[in-house]
Amino acid sequence: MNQQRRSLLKYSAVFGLMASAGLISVAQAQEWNKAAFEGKSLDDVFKILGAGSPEKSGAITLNAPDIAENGAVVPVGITTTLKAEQLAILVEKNPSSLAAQFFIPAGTEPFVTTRIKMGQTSNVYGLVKADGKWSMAVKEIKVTLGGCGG
Amino acid sequence: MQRKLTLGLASGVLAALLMVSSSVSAQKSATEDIAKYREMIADGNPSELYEAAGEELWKKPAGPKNATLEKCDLGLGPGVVKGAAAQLPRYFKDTNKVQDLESRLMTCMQKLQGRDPQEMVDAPFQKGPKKDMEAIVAYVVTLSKGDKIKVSTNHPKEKEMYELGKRAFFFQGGPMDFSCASCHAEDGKRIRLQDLPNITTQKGAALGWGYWPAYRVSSGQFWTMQQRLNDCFRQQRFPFPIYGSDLTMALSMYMAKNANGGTVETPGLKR
Amino acid sequence: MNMKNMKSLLAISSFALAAIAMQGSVIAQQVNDPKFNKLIKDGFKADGIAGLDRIDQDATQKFCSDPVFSISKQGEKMREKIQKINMDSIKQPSDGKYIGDWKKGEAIAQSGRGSTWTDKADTPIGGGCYNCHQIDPKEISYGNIGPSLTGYAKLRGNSQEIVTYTWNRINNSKAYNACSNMPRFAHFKLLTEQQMQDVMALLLDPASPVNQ
Amino acid sequence: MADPMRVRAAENGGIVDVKILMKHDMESGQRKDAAGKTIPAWFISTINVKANGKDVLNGQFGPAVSKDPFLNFKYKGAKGDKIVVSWVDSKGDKRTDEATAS
Repeated sequence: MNQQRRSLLKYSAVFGLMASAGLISVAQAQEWNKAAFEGKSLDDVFKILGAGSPEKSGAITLNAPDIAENGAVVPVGITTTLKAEQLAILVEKNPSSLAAQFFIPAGTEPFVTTRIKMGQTSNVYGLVKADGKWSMAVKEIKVTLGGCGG
Repeated sequence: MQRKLTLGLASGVLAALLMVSSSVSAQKSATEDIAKYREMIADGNPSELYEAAGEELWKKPAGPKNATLEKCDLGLGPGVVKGAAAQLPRYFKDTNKVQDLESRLMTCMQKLQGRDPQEMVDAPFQKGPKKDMEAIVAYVVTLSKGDKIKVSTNHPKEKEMYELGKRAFFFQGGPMDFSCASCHAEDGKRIRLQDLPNITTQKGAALGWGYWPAYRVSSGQFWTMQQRLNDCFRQQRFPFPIYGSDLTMALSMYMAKNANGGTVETPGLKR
Repeated sequence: MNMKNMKSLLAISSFALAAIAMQGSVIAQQVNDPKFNKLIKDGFKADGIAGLDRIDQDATQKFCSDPVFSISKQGEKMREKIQKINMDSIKQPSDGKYIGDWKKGEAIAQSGRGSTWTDKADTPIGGGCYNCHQIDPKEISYGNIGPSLTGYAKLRGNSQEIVTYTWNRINNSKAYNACSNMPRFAHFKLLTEQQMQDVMALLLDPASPVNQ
Repeated sequence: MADPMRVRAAENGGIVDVKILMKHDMESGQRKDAAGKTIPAWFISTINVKANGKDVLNGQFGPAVSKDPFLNFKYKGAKGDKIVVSWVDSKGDKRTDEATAS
């Protein structure tokens, strides 16, 4: 706990300094959601994000391959017809579920693509917060073993 | 009654068809899915990050002579970078040797900047002077992207290197009896799901030679051709191939010459 | 048939014979080339467990490094000789047991690790079987350098003949095909006897997923 | 000093498509070094993108984002927009690069 608190303090100190120097926006400095990124299970992260148990929605598309040739780089994109204000990518079987989250200001499309690491074949969740309510899309991505040395 | 029967028959046939196609297509669809994966990651090749750093290093004075590499002769005359990588390896009169890109860059670093090539040879990949080399290679090969591979064996030394390379390609050794040819001398072969180009053919050689150097997603590193060859030998369970050795020149000559007429697609993006 | 036709026939056949003879003289074993030997010798350095002894070829490796002679008709005698050397090196299991644990066999088949210069002497060496073979149909990431082994015993049965053949193949594939691409697992001590018994089980045990 | 990013922005029909490549190891905290010691996590944690001084995206990464991160998003904008991308990592290192929408 102490350790955690200390590193939390360190974070705020660094961010505070940079925020005051105008290097990053204040919103950003306040919000690296340590607790959410350290959440082990999907439910942990849902709880911390305030997502409860999000419902599946056909309005969300998770753009990802069925098979990843390499778990070190798995392309994942979320796009939705909902008026999204926040997007999150979760990997059920990773040591910590939350991979990344994005805040979408007005004028920005509800569309983000990035690349994530996956330790093994797992369900991947695309979460969308729109009008204060969370919903999601789920897709299984198979991670295959590579050539020669594996 | 009759209608029911037809329907029943039709659905039976359909079910049978589905069963057959699902088992036959299992592997095909895996290959297609991998193709989709590769397509998705092709957009945004991190090689670009190395290329930018390499351009800076090319133009930055360095070494005991505090000189840049801008006068380096890669075969098309001092300072000509565009298209140079597409014609390497080649014979160089000043060194009286057949050289690939990395060997030639070592010559330039020695002659122009006064750096000791042995330091480069000895450095581990991705570290120290090799890190600089890798970035410079990324910069140079990008300036041949889209060109046709055009390697000569007109000079007797080039011809000799090609023949030695061909023999080295089939040289078996190590505790697994592997040679390059064990995996790269037949069409349509794979290790796991990775396609193996048949380097004895023009088409296969172009697929291999034409796409390296590349950013490798499995290691998150930009790999030069020397590192690619090095890791092939590691997987072959051979001893460590010496950086810039004639052995590596010969194998490169064999691959590049076989690939002639293909397109330079470097830097590639690989698993 | 008149004399003229006969003559031309003879001419043709003698020409064909000459052509065969000429070809025969072309296909000979690769000559020893000091330049090539130097290229190889100067091309490598020892690193960790990967010593320079690894480029000292044995008779099998030397023969199979010659892509023309090794598959030629002229090379047939040599091929048979190589196969005999390898066959003679095979030892049947010391405890008389051929079939081990298929689950352990699957793990060995999956692993392609070991015996590189980045490995240590005690790094367990995998069989690397999936690199080249389809085995358990559930594993979609398999290579095709070797034949599919899915349904191995279901297709072939597990008579003593099949069991011995399979044991020999895993031990030293070159006993049957001098220049097979498959490593000689026993000869180079890549797998232990126990590990080979486990891989045998993966292929031959009726309970193995391979035979479902 | 962190290495430069590659930022590309292309306008089409009033939408600017932004593609960003960042140079970062994104150490997961799961890997072990040769001696068997865990390599501590070290990753880009926050990223901010501004167009003409206004936020167009705020992102937060965990250590599960791939090495040399890639990010693609779109916003309503115009050719000539000045795009500024900044990231901060978990050790407080930072980097800012710019691009102009074309």
